[in-house]
Amino acid sequence: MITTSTPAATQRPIRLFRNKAAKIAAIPMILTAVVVFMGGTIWTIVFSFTKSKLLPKANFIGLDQYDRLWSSSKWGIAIENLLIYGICSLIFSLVIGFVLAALLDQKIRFENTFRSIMLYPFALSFIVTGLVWQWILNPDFGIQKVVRSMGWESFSFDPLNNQEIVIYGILIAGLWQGTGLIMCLMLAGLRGIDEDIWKAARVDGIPAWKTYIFIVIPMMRAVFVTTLVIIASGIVKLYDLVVAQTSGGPGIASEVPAKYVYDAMFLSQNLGQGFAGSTMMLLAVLIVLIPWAYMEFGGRQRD
Amino acid sequence: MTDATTLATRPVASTGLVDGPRGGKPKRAISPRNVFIYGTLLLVSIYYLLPLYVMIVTSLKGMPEIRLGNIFAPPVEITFEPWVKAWATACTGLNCEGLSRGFWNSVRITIPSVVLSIAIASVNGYALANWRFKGADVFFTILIFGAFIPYQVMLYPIVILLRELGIYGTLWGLSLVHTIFGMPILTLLFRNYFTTVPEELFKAARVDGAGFWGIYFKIMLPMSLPIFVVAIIIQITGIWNDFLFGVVYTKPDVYPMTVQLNNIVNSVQGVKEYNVNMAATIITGLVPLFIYFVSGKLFVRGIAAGAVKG
Amino acid sequence: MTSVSIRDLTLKFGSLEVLKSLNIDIDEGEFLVLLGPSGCGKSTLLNCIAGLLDISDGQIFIGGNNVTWTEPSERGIGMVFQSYALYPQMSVEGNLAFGLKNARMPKHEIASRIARAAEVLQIEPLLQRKPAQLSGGQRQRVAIGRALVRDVDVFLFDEPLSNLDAKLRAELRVEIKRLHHRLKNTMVYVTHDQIEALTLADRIAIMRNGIIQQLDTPHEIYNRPVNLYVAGFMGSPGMNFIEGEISGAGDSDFNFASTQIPLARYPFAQADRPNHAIFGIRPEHVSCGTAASDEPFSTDVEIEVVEPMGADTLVWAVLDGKEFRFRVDGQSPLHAGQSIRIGFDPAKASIFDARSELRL
Amino acid sequence: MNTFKLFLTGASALALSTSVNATDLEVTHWWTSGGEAAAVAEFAKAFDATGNKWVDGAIAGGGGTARPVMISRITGGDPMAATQFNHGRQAEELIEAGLMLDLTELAEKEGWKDIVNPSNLLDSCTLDGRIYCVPVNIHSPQWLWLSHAAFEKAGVDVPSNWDEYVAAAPKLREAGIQPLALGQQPWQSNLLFGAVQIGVGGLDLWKQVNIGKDVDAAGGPDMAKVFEAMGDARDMADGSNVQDWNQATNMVITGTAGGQIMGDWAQGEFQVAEQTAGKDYTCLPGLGVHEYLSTGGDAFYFPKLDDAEKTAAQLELASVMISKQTQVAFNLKKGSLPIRGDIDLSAANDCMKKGLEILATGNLLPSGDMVFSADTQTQFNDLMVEFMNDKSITPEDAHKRYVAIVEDAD
Repeated sequence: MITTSTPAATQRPIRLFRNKAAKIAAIPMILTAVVVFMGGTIWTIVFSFTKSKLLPKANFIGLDQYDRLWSSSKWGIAIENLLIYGICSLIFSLVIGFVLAALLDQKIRFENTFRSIMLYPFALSFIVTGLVWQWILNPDFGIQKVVRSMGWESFSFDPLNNQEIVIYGILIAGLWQGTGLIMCLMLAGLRGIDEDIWKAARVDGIPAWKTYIFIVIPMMRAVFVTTLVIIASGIVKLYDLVVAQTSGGPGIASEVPAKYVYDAMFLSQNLGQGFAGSTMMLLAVLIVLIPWAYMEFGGRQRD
Repeated sequence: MTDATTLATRPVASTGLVDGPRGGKPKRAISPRNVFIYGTLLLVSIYYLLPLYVMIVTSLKGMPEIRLGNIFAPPVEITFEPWVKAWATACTGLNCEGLSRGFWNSVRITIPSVVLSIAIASVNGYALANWRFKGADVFFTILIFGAFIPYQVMLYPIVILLRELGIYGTLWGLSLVHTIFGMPILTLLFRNYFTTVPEELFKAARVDGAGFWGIYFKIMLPMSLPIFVVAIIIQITGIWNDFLFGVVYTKPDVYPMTVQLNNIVNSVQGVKEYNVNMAATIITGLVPLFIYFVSGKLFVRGIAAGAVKG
Repeated sequence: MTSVSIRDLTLKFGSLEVLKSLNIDIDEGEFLVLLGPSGCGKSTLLNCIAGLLDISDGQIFIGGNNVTWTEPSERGIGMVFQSYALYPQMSVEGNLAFGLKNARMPKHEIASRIARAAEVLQIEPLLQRKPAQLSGGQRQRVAIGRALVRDVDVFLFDEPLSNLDAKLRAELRVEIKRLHHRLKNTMVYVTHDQIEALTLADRIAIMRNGIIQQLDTPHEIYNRPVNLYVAGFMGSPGMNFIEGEISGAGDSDFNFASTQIPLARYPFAQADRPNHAIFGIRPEHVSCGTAASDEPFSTDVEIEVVEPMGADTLVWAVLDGKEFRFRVDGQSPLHAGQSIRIGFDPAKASIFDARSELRL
Repeated sequence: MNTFKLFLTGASALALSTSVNATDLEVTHWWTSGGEAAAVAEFAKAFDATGNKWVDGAIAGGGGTARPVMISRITGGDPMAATQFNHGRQAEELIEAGLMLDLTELAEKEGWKDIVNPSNLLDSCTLDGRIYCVPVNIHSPQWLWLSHAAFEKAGVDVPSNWDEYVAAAPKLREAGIQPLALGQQPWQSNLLFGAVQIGVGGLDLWKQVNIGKDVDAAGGPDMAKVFEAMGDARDMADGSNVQDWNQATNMVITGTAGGQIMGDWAQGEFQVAEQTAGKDYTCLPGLGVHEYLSTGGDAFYFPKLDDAEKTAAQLELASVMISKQTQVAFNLKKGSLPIRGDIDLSAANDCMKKGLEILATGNLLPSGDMVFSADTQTQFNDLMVEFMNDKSITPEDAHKRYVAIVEDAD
């Protein structure tokens, strides 16, 4: 029989010190999250209500910076560009990435070669990407000139010098750099799908494209989440590529928010304005991110 | 034994074959399906390879040829002068040492930054995946939020942080900055990877008396090579290619290679020397490209493990 | 002497109560099987005993010590997992030694323990291999070895044979039983396979929704299930259930459709009986053909399907409009559509209250 | 504000000095083009001659890239020893925060007040009576550069003023020559506007709008004319796709463009290309109409360092930069005008001499950097570059938006 009077072998551990090692190990992460990301964000928001110019100063002026921000045509263009770029980049990255992954998943020969070809631009920086594409799209040297010299004199393809379509010129370069990684992620996701699904679909006579859209894609939820985080964070941060390719031109036709913020802070020496712009950007990110976090953690049961 | 079974089996007499499909289905090398697949892949490959081709071809031409010819034509007269110039003699301000000046700086910046950021992010991911504690999800969400913050926005707060820590302008400071900004995506990848490690393995180790660090070093680490390769590639690529932090948080004697690249590309001396720019661009990209090509297979495997489960 | 004792153990995940105030005493050297469908909480309970899950309330004693807050490695247990959970990068020897090294045991002691365990499990030739180079059966032997070298009094098995094919499963089952006879350790064994439970256990605890339905010897559980759930869960093919009415107080009858089964021989647990009841009889307790007429109850049924299974044959028939299964000798020349006489002894039956589903 | 000052100063006390040799001075600047680099080399040579060492911290990409570096390093407590800034109002806050070295003593000793000409250059280095920067050159942005080769090819005489130039534009087009070369960067469009404003609108208008910030004048008919002229300029610049100013200059040098409106620093490029003023190209200050120049320029600031030896070296560098010899050598290479009136620039070419003459007659204006904040300047930049690139914006629209900016200007 057990002696129920036996005292507890150990003192009941205090909650805070349960998992002590894990908590200690997480300190860098907690500090980064709280001090840098949260702290930096709050700092930015606070100073967006000030009239800070070259240096951050706490002379508050209410919402003036936001008034100015939203009445600026440059900011409007920047937002519009980001929306166009963001939506196109999201759709094309996912579609191209997925289609390429599906093609590579057909047990083809030279898969490694094709994969390397599509992935290598990822190793290059946006600055390099922007330069190369600026060069290829340059009407005096690049594609336009080559096509014209082949006899098609009226051929016109100079996205970087045309206000209407300059953002698509940037998109071409952005996709070139980023889709390889997306393709890799998608390929990994496809490889994680049970072979039996394909056998079942084949026996049932379901066409391949239907199997992909209605069966396989819904099974790849996790991959799509990771992919979305990577693509979306890239979109919000879009800056280097624009600077390298067009510097926001022609005119201000290819401005993007990150560039607006940077220019406000360091060219105009109007920190407050820059912070107001970044606050708006962070707000937009939050609007997207909170539902995600809820889906990821809130609804899920712990097992 | 085999004899016995054959004998025991009742033989079925062949009733002869009738006309119609027989044996293996014939496979045509050139089926419409294959034409479609390979055709598409080849076209796409051209899109991906074109810029590299243009870069290489241009870097091997002389300026007069560039001005006259089209950018896709192979060089008539191959010259390595642009490469030499980009590496050794291109000027920025008073320094005419080309990219060579920044190469070792980049190495010195990249190695500690990669090591530090990966060490911290992998432990984070491990703690998040296997040692869930209250509030961990909140911190993780904030961390993911950090992935979306444009770097430019954080320049000032980071300056203040580094100054308060007393490591502004040091290599450690820069490594810390790279660690901070690499943390969101890396932690996400590591966390996803470690959740794919069977939970029972983790339980077995706990029954065997291994603690937090024991399990990390002895069990998790040795089986995580693919995800470490992914992390290393992402970080080397990112840090090697970084310009903004390198130029803002260090000083001229430790400026990374990208600062020289920017200077070469942006210091126009009369005409843009496209050939030198292209050579400089390729040289700067060589290290990440090399590392990527060497470990390409592991990269894909790691990506598979880090992204599929979430 | 009690080896493992669980008192009022409760486990909650948020508002969800996964284990509800469980009490179990396990004797030293006893082989206890936790049996139930997936999601019933049996593995969760095992993890609580191992200390891999923090419990919400209650106490756990192992070897007389209160281990409720003790680390898993200090509870004096060894554990074997379904997926084997072998450390992939270590050799078999490394796997066996890992726990001992963590406990800072001297090298020679480690070596001798490994040698002993390897001998017991006959895995000496495998010691230098990596887990990936082993077959499923070998891996599970190594996993058992890992528990063995710890030289502990209590072994915990978490569905250890579920990943193996049928033949290997049967082999290892015997081996685990042999091991138990030899070592005389306390063993707590989680499974969803009733054959494993019946063959291995000294006692079986049948669980459902975090509650133990019945904790008893295999014989009792098989023959005298305490409720409809246990009766239906144990046995394959499952018990025949027929819903109907009990008439009369003393030597009563069970009536359904136009059939009447005399219950005079049935050992009722208590005197008062509800009207509405469920009558259960196992297929193997039914005789057919000439033997049927000798049973206290017999009737004609029409055969629908015949399933020959080698040693015996399972027959699906219709008894007065109800589906009815019974088992006959494998050599019986029965075929579908045939009408045949069957019979059984109501003393071997189980009768449950239709409302509370408890045994009467 | 006070707390901020406090932690800034506190932080500079923490500053790390890693250099071993105390007389190594790191100098940050964004002069990286051919002519600019050659000019900087003169500074470095002169400074090295004093036994110290100039550590070059060139950052290409202009102020936008260089400024965050400077400000971060100064506020981060690890400043460079000297840094280029446009003088004017850009560094005011750094001075107010006490982060800059006070040069007053040196200036008094060397009598900068007497030698710096025009004197307003030193004024913009002065805050509350103390001097914090060394002006090193005078730049005037309102120059029209014309290519002789281009006009020869088109069969027209080289114009002598803006109107002739506009009239010649169609001929240039016919000959396949870009009439006006313009880089895509926003400040270049604004510079063009500044030149047109003084050239077409004249001095009084310029003063009323830029110094008086007179909204009526800014919205008046004279300004409307300026915007019409901007419309002409837009037509002439149509098709010019280069980015950098010196790429545009190069078009003039090679004769692929008729002309460019650019500051006197373009002079350096012509010089590097070994072209001769009057023979290969013509320069017209104030577009050849109103020969006024606004004088801005570059200046060097010296962040406070807590190392006495370095501080001494900083003062030495300041002294070297303003000295006669260095001024001559530097400005000849840079193509800009020296900041002291007491030196002999007989080596100067035609264009520089024109500039010197205007300087001597006193037809001078303060530069945009001095009258408007960087913020307002950037707004002008954005407006002008948008206008120059988007033909859907009429001169009238642009005019209206211009007035709105002037209204809010500070």
